[in-house]
Amino acid sequence: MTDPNMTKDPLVEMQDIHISFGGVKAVDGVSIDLYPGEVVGVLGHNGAGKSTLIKILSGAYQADSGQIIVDGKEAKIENARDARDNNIETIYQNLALADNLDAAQNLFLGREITDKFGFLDDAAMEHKAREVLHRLNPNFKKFTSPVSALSGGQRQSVAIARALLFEARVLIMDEPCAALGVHETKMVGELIDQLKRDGLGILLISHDLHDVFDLSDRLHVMKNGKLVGSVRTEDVTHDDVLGMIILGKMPEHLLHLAGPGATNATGAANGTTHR
Amino acid sequence: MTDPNMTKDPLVEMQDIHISFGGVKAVDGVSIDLYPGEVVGVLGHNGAGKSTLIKILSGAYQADSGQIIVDGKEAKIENARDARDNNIETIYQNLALADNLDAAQNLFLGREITDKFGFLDDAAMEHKAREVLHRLNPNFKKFTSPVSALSGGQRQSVAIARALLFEARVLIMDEPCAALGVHETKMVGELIDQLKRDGLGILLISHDLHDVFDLSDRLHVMKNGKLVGSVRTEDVTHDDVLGMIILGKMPEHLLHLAGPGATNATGAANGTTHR
Amino acid sequence: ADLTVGVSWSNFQEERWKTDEAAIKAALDAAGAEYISADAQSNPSKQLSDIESLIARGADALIVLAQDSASIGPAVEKALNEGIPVVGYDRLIEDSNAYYITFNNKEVGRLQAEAVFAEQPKGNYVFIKGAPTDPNANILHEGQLEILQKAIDAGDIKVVGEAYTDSWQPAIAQRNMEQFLTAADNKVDAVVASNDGTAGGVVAALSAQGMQGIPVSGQDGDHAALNRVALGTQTVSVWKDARLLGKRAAEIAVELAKGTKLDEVDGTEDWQSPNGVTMKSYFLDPVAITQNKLDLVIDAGWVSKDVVCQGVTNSKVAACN
Amino acid sequence: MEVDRRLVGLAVVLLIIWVGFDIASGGRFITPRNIFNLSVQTASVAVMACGMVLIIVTRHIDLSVGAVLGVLAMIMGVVQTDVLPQFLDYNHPLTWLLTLLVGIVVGGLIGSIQGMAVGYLGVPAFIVTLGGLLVWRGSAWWVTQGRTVAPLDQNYILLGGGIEGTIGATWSWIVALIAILAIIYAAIMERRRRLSFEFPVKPIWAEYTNTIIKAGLVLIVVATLNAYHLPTRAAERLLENKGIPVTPENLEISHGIPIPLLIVALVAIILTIAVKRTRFGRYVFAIGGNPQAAELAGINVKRMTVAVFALMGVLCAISAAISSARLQSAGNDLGTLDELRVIAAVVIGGTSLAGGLGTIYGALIGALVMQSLQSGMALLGVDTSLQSIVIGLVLVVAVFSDKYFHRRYSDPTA
Amino acid sequence: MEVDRRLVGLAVVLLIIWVGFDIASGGRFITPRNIFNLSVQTASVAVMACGMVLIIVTRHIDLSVGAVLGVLAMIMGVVQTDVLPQFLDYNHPLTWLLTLLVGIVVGGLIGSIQGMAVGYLGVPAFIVTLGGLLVWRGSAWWVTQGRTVAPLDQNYILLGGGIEGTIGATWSWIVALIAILAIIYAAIMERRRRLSFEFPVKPIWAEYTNTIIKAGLVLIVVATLNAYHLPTRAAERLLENKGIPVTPENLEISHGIPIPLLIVALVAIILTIAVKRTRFGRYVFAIGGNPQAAELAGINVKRMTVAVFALMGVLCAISAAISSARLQSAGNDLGTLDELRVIAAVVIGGTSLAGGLGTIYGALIGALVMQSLQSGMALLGVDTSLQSIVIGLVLVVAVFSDKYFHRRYSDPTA
Ligand SMILES: Nc1ncnc2c1ncn2[C@@H]1O[C@H](COP(=O)(O)OP(=O)(O)OP(=O)(O)O)[C@@H](O)[C@H]1O
Ligand SMILES: Nc1ncnc2c1ncn2[C@@H]1O[C@H](COP(=O)(O)OP(=O)(O)OP(=O)(O)O)[C@@H](O)[C@H]1O
Ligand SMILES: O[C@@H]1[C@@H](O)[C@H](O)OC[C@H]1O
Ligand SMILES: [Mg+2]
Ligand SMILES: [Mg+2]
Repeated sequence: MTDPNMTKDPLVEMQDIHISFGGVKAVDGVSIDLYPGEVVGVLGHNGAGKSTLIKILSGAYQADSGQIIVDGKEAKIENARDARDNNIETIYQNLALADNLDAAQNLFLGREITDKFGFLDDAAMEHKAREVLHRLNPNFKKFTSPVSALSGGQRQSVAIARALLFEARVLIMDEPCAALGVHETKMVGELIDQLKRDGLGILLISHDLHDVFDLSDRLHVMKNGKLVGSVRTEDVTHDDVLGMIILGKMPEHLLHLAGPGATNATGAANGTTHR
Repeated sequence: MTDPNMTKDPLVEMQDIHISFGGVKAVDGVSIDLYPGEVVGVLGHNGAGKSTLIKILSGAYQADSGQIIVDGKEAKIENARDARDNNIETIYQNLALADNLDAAQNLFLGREITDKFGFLDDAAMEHKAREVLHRLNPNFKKFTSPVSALSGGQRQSVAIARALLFEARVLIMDEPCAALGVHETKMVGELIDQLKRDGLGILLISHDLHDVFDLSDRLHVMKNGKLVGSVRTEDVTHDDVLGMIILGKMPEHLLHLAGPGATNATGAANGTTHR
Repeated sequence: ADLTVGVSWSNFQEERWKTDEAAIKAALDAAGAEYISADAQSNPSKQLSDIESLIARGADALIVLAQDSASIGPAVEKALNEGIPVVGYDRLIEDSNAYYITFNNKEVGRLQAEAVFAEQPKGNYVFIKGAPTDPNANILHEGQLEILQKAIDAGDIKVVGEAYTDSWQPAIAQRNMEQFLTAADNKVDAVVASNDGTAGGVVAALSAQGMQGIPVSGQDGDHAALNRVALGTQTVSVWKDARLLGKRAAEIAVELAKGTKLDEVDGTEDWQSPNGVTMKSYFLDPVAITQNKLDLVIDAGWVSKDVVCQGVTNSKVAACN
Repeated sequence: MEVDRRLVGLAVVLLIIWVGFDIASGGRFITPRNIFNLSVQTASVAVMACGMVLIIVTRHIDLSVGAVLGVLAMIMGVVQTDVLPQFLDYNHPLTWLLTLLVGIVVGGLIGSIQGMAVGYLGVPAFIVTLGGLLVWRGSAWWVTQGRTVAPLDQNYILLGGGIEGTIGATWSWIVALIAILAIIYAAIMERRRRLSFEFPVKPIWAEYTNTIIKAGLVLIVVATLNAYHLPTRAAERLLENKGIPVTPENLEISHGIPIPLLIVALVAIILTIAVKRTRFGRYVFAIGGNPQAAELAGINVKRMTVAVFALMGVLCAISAAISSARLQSAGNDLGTLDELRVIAAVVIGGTSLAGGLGTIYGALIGALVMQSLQSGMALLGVDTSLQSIVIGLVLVVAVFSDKYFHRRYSDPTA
Repeated sequence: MEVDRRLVGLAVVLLIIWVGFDIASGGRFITPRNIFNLSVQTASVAVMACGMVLIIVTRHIDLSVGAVLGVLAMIMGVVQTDVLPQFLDYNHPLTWLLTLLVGIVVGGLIGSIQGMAVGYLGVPAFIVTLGGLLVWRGSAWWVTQGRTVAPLDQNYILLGGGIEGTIGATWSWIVALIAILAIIYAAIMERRRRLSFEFPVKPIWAEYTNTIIKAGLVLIVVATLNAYHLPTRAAERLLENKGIPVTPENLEISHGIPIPLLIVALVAIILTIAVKRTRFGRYVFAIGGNPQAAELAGINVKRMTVAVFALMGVLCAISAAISSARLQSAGNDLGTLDELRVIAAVVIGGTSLAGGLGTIYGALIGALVMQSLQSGMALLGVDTSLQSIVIGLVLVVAVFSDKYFHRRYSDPTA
């Protein structure tokens, strides 16, 4: 169903990314891509390297080697500001909120609304914050308490709202629903669909296979820092994907796509972009 | 299937618990109970008060009013040591690990193995740690790095292993699988079943209805700090429970159990213990 | 140079010691001896280490300005063990094997009190004492009381304020003075301040009440203080011509290094320390510099006339005409 | 928007101290004269405390402020006595301004260097500024090889609030009027803004009470300072200098607001606005709350760190001017131990050493508490070492009671 | 189990400093005599640094150690000169021991009080110990109203490592032997233990090298200290006192290990074992890593805090004994600014001010680095204010390079 988009140029490509922490290869030659208007799930066992990979894209880490290409041009992303300049917005697995600030202040951090004299317009920000948060979590009332006083899920709502507020073109979501309730999760799902229709590209990391299958157009699966393969969601079953995650092999019927080295990152990734 | 247990005395009862944070009633007159050999799920929207409730049982918070009864006797639980003395062990939503220590050191924190001179026996602890973690996450290899270098799921595995290691009689798990991979989640599920067979009582907080239905014998549902009701898993459907979480009302066919005030905590809880 | 003389200073934060140093250096140069030094930064433990290193650097004689005269014993003993003679400089070192050269500190206190007393024999007095950790502070105060005690006992002088000044800090002296003025409703007639730094703080406090001009004492001949004396806002700065002290100390150190016995040094007198140790000593006399004696410091080349007379309009100040 | 309980708590502490000393000193503490003195004595530490709030809120510390004050005072001393007189006459009306500018620039530089070491090199501020303490104190000595610099420029010393370093009765009333108008204007604007978004507002009587209390405070302070007249001798001299006949009524000259207090007020107002109403302030607090999150939100944490330390350096220059002007001389030991006074003031004022939490006005009151204790004990003639002991104890007790009465419901699992 | 890179880095820094000073001073720095002096000069700060490691690892700080040292030295001074002589003869062999015991008990009490304020009242350690700095320094003055206490007991002053305060050549060799045996024993035991769990072990040659290096170091140090002979006059006096004929060969008397160094070694070994091999140490680090998690793991964080501060107090007593014995007198300003030296030593030694990370041996080397700089510059006759500047800069550079060369891959999102 996303075929119309797939004919466009990719929004972002990460090519042959390597990073290691004191000897341990956390990401080892991974290449992935993302098109406008598609949701791509990133899956893998715990410690597979998913968060590390996307942190390289969001400017939190810098790769030891490899390239990031945004809109066809190589981009240097050395910190969060660079990512932002490339219209990449991230929701981190551990949320990254300033605990002493309230929800509105966190939502607008780094991009405050100011009045004509350049002074902060807190009322305007609070107003807008109420609007956005209401769409995510109608129960949310604690606008003026510091976020340290929020529950796990409430904090996650704030982090998501923050990312939504600014019209990025690439949205990275690392386990956005881990702490969310059933209802809240559903609302986030709806939002993701909405954003996709608006033409954003979304990288979604999640352990919840149901969610991922519902929301994603394609899947990248990682194991031990390497890319196992990239597949279209419609081509695979839950069990296929489980096999990829746990055993690290491509499903039999898709093996022809992956080429000889199934766990060879570049090969696997290239084998599925259908261009 | 847990009927044999239900005839025993409850392991733990929390009665009419109240706590508020500067005016906000986070837990408002909730009563729950837990029998040996049963898993009880605690459900509710984000900010419903689940974590706050169980933190009172684990000694992290102290209730403004209400009683905790362990083995039929009122227990004073003012800190984590008191909880431990009552054989209550907790896995916190935010994990609570000492980031600078390694996995083995975290696992045994507060209950180290010592040799005959009273000195720490690190080798013995590491040995045991490898054993336990292997049961939870066969991929886990980082035994000697500080846990700050672990991935989200790896940290969660450590937190779970820590709780399992010590034979508590009551185990509280606040979103134990939020960060876990599919496979890792399955292994935790198996462990929970095992522990249940060993006669532990387990309080399980989770947003994942599938997991909860698979694992729990009974469910307590909270909304806005109040108990909506307590039901046996076998008596309800997913949709019944969703209704309880989102709308805050008991399913029609169980209304007779809850008595007149459906959201009246004590009434609701009492109505379902089947004694 | 065939001879090396090591000098251990207590601290250079105090303005005067730089002058002492220059004098010692000059005298050593003249004698063809090398000057080496260390500054203990007001820390007795560091001073001990300093002296150890001066010995290691090959000092043939030591001049020691003790931070704490009671704590300097081990350092002196080390030197004497190595056969290195020690000259106690300005502050007492109670060891009969060390030489002692100083301005009489009690005398300084006396001179301060005398100058103030001469102008204001009756009335309300404030004492701004030195650092509670500096033994000199108490010695000075004893000297001051020697002069004033009688008048105090007789009721002519009333003490309306008395305070130590932490680490001799002018800013603290100023605050204490302000509070004494407040407490006494400005009924203060004279201030005995123990050195020029604290006197500066006192004068600043007085001028905020338009009271500059009442008698205030000090010591050290700090340039700013001499200017105040000329301006009439400070009565006296007791001048210990550090250059004489430094020169004489250097000469004695060189002599001792060459093997002269302590009592063979010219001008040596026997002096009983408070604890009954007989010391070979050499005393210099401090000079009270009041407005009419300013020419003494100028003529001695201690300070230039420009500095002393900056802003002076009063033609009665002879030195500035 | 409710009553700030913390502020009330601090004010009560201050009141107790004042009344206590007043009783113990037989009514000498709460007098126009002593209040005037207190305000001048507090000024230097208060100015630095305002900057230290930002430093501590960003989770840093600055142990070098006393030493930086020392070196800046020496530099400004030399600039006005040795350098500028080569180009301008003695006591030229520009001297003080140029001197102050030099001080501010050098102070900003010193602060920036330390800020870069903290921000860009990642050396903990404790270490950088501990090193700074040694470096700048050493440098202060080098400026003149330890010689005290005096006398200072005639206009410069007005910054210290001596006899002529005040703005007199009339101007004081004018300042009061402006302040009150500003208070009313701010209250109205804030209310309008909230109403325009249909947010809840305080009942109108509460707004009135609030505004009246603030305005009243301004009036009381100014009235007190105006009630303190020049001592007769000083007044006489002043009249003579100005050629005005010395009559009893002419002799009744009010001090009014001392210049250092005016400086403190300006610094505090500017910084309060910066903290509450600008990006700069918001980022300072965000960094204090979670430096990583701030960085990920696109805030240039390193640059902000430099800015905060540079600001601290600038404030040290202002403080250096106030203290050396007040002392009418610059000695190399000026500011010794001021770092401790400043930090103590800030922490007593409710700023958390863990970062992310603090107020400018709290720091001001903290500074006033510290100074009141010191001055009060000096007034009573308490022994210096006993003074230390008392201040040490009060410091701990003050922070404890602030903590105790304003404890938050903090999550022990977080 | 691999080579500790950090340790090597520190050792290299120390070596550079030593060799640099040795060249600059024309071979006067690396001599038995100067090494001996250095070891004694470092002792007092080194002992306190060991305790400060634990304080900082638990995320606290102790600014009061210098003042506590001061008051304890005064108390011990009075105990041995005024109190005990009422019951025992002058220079009675028990005097020093009883005095030290009193110091240790009082030190432990002072530490406990501060620890309780931190642990139970929840006042930040910075504030508690800043208050303590004022309180104890004030108290030190009160003990004798500022009078320096001297002379001290004859046996007590041996703790300061004066001429007779050493253990001589023979005993020094015996100590060396014991140390080497212990090193070998520990290596064997550790290897056995790991093998018993089938954990990987180092190759056997690495074990040998390691053990040989450690043992070699012990031998070199002891040989150096034994190579430093008493000055002739002191030796003569000693021989005369003991009635031994004064012959040239009899005059060759070795100093050997000075008692303060022995004390440092003992303290360091005991604390290293406590840190690495006991619950106490594990809990200290756990608290530093995450105090909330430690509390939830059932560790009594409050009690641990008291224990750590009490230990610090005890170590201050030992340091106080060393410094006052070295000066053979106790003055109330003893230990002034020692808090900064101690903290600097600890941080140079790689302990993180953010808590959770630090080593005892690092602190020892840090202390040695600081003291080497000071002594070395004194040896070269560098101007003091320049000395301050250099030390300030080195402090920052040392911490920076430690950070730079040993940076962790820290997660910027955590
Ligand atoms: N320390 C605190 N201070 C103030 N309010 C708090 C604090 N902790 C929790 N709350 C509030 O109490 C309510 C219940 O929070 P709690 O964490 O128990 O929710 P929860 O049911 O665990 O939610 P989640 O599913 O999001 O984890 C929330 O409204 C939360 O904002
Ligand atoms: N800062 C770090 N220092 C050292 N190792 C790290 C660091 N961050 C991650 N690692 C390691 O890199 C590997 C990949 O971690 P990452 O967080 O990317 O995993 P993940 O796929 O996101 O896992 P999860 O599903 O558990 O979140 C893991 O083995 C982890 O231990
Ligand atoms: O000259 C004075 C000196 O004697 C004293 O010890 O310290 C202060 C100085 O002013
Ligand atoms: Mg992850
Ligand atoms: Mg929760």
